[in-house]
Amino acid sequence: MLLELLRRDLRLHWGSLVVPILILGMGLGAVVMADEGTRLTGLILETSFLIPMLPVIIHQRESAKGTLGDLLVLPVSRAAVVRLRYAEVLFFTGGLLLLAHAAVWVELSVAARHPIPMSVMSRDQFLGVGVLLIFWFAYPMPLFLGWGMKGLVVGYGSLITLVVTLAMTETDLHRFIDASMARPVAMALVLAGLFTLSYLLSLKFFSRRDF
Amino acid sequence: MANLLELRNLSKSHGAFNLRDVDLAVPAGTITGLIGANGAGKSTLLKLVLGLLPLDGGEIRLFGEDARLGGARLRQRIGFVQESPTLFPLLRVDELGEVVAPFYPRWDRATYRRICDAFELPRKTAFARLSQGSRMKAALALALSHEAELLLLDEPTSGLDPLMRRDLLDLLLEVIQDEGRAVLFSTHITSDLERVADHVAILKAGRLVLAGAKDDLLESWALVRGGEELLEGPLKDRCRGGERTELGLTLLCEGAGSLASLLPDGALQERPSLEDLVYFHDRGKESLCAR
Amino acid sequence: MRPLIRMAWATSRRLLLLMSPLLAFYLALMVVHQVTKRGTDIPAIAFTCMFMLIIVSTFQGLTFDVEGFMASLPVTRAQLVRTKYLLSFLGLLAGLALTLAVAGLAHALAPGRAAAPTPEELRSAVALALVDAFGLFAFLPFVHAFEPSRGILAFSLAAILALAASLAGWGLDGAADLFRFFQRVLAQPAPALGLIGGLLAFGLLSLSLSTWAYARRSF
Amino acid sequence: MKILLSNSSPQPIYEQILRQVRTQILAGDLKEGEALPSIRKLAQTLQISVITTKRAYDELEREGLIDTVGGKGTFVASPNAEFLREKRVRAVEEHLSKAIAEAHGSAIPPKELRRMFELLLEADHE
Amino acid sequence: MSSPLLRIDGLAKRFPEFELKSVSFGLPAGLLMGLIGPNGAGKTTLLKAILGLVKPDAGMITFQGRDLAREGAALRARIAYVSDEPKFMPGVRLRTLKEVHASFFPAWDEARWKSLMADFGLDPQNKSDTLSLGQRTRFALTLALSRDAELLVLDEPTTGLDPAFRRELLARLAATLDDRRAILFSTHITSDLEVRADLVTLLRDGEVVFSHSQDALRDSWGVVKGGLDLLETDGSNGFQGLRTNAHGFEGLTDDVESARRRYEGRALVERASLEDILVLLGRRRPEGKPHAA
Repeated sequence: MLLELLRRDLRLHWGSLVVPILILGMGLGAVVMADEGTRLTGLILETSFLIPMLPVIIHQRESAKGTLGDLLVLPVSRAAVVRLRYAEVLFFTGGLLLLAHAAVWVELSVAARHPIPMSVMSRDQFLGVGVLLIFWFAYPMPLFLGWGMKGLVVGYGSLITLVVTLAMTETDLHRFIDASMARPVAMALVLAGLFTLSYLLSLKFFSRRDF
Repeated sequence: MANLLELRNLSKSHGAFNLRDVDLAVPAGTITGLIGANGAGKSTLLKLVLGLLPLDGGEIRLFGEDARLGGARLRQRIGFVQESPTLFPLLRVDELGEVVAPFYPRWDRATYRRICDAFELPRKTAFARLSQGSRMKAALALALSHEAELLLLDEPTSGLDPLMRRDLLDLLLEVIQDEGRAVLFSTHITSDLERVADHVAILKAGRLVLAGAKDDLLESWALVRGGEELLEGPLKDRCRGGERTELGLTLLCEGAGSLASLLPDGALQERPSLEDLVYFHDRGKESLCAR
Repeated sequence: MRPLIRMAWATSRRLLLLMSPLLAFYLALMVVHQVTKRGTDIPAIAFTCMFMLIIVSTFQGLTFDVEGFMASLPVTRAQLVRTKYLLSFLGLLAGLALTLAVAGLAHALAPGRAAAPTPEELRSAVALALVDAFGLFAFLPFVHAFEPSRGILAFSLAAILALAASLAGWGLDGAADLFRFFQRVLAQPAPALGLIGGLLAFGLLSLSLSTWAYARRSF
Repeated sequence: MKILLSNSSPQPIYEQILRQVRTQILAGDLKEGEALPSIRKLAQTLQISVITTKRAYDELEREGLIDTVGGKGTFVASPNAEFLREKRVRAVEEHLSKAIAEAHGSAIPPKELRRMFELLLEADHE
Repeated sequence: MSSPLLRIDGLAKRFPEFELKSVSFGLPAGLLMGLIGPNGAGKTTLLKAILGLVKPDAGMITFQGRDLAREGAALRARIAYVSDEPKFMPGVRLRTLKEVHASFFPAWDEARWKSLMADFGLDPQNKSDTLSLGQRTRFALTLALSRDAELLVLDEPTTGLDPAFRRELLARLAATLDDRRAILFSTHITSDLEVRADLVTLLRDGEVVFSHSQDALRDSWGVVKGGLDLLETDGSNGFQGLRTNAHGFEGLTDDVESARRRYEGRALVERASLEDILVLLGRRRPEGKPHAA
């Protein structure tokens, strides 16, 4: 069932995915030209603000155009739709990581004129992506699926104000980040736990909503 | 009785919907019903009168003047309701009245409030959050509150329940209590017209197929039901359309008064409803009544 | 015309309310930024204020299918076009006024840290307003000739072509310098008047073009 | 004035109005000189077309039952009962002679015409 | 009658502006049921509850004996729905919309879809945002009628459709009925139902006023038309609904036989059309008035 729903989203919403993917392409170009060291991290950080928003863009377009009813009238359960959104974010993020590696590998091989071993992301970078996924997708999603546009405004609004206040007050997060990076396995488990919790909350809020 | 509106061989090609040589007069003090299939050009006709669409051919005389010259000024004397009205989605129902009022010298705030209450419209709700029926009622309240002499309503009854339609017909009848005013409204629900319309105009594929006083129209046509023998007799050249079903033949014939003598025995003659007239006219004409 | 102005005000009032927290938040950020960092980027403020206010004044007519209803009111198409131009222009002036207010406020809050806006900065703000006006006069005919969404598409295509042409014509730095060009011209009074006169003429041309096109529109 | 319109009866609306107003005038329920609602007011109350009410009123006026004074409205005419009854009798005779002429036209012998008349009379009574 | 294909028991749903109070009725297979009632009576909410779009506060809906709350997804494979204002993703060709829709229904009948599109005058290459309300409804109908759905739930499918097409549509819908299928058809245009509806359910003020066969309805409900003097002498307690004007009154009764006996010769007593019932019953139940179950 998930496959048909994914195919449906791609066929109906490819239009609204073009713009984000264009931005993704520009991000790739800029990073590839960037200097050696920060290439991969730069790319992931720069575009992964966008990737978690893709499922939100699709779902919001579906409800804005009033076609959410058509989706829910199909022989699919509310749970299937929530699974779709969470699968999509993993699908898009996975796609991004592969694309990033490929871009960097191609650039290096071209520069070195012979194929070189693929440089795989370091553990910290993976965890970095995980943290972003939690903050930028898993936190606002239940609010969005439960209360629609209002929930989204609250979700992203609270995140932005958090980021702005941190930036304005320049609080020092490094100590906290180093501590968590020291215990990667525990952190990975925490991130996975938060992701599942967000899925369960979305399921609960979305199932009881009227359309 | 002067005609408030006269269309003289009106023609317009507007994408898929076009009109060809339409002549129509709306006399003061009457209600005229406009019926026709989807895409027959009803909305196009109303929009032409209002100057929303530029005219290709023919002439429109509004209150005796050429509509093209005094467009804006003449629109002060017209009340218009669009097919599915959008108005200002963000504004509340009472704000809509405030915003439209300055455009009409004879706007009457009390009438607007009275009609909104009669239609049970929530005055504090935004227009976009109203149901389709209530949006139509709000648009009607706006069109009826500046003593418009001519009302042009494009399917005002769609989305309204029978009770609300009866109230709308009451309002229209109240409008023409003043003999100087008239109503032209298009609808798919012919039972409404059957009750109150004085004149009826039937549009098919952009042409005015039938027009005239409703009673005369209904009395001059007849539905004849019978077997295949209907097609042998002299009835054939009176027939303007019909249908063959497993139960037998139904033919729409002209000149109901003098049909009795032409009927083969066992055939039934009935008065058509407006819906029958629209449904059967030109239907299966080639196969059934080819002369 | 007066009823049209009142209608435009009533319809965009709620939109302004919706956008005012965003605008206020942004301006506060600007003032704080200026007081703490001493950098005066008046043009940046000006650009956003004007852009936002122009959007609001034309916004109401573009997004919702309101033009059909407006055309059915007892007003001529010319009046509708004039109202839209007037509102956009008011948006522009309001943006300029807001900019100067922000600069003034910053100076008042911390006279030591944020210097009073120098004539040079004022000139750049006005120059930016003129660039916005130029863009506006080029944009509005598209939105009147075509249905809003198609109009915006057509305008952006035309804008990209114009940019490409100017890039090819004056090279990389020359093209994007309409703003600096205006700044230079505004320096002396005579050319400044000439520029403003030229812009006004362009505005009138744009207005008559829009009026001509809007009369032919079908709703 | 009592008017009850049935939408299931074959008779057209204007005829129902005509018949009901006529019986009320002849029966004296509507007194001489009594004002009747205007054709527009009646159309509004009964929710029907103005042309329908106008047609009924024109017919009533032709039968001398009501008369319309320009500007002031429509009133029950001042008939003497005798003159009215005689007018009604003449109208019935007219219809009968037309039926007889029609019978000649379609070669229906008088005996069969009389039988048809009896049959119609009985049918009307039920 | 066999156990109903669709059964609704004590369905309740409270909204800020109105409420569905314990609605119950059954729809046996092989029949077309008309759902009528004034605006705001809760018809759309009821239909959405059947499709799982609205979650009821109480009550149960069973289809083919299975509980819709639990097996909604599986049962929706056999239920087709057309909403009162069908909306489609703009800028997409109708053919693509069909393909996306069809991929969820193994029993999709492509040939039938093509013939329906031709009959309804729709071109699969058209883009969805160029369609009028009438065309959008027709396209939604082609999707609903082209798969082996056993229950058709149609919410005011005929608004915006002209009289000729409505007549053809009703005939076509009736033709699809067999002993495995049923149709639930909500509309304001009661004349469409007078010809075709086997059963009629009237919903008013969130409650079922009656759910009968149309023949039983036509035999029991009647309209008494009499003079205002009659109203004084006999009073109006026997009537379910009443409307008066300067020239007489129209009283709605759910027992036309006894009304005929009671008013013999003093008033006109006729069968009530569905529109008469709706108009005379009015919008809200007058307080304290018992319902005809």
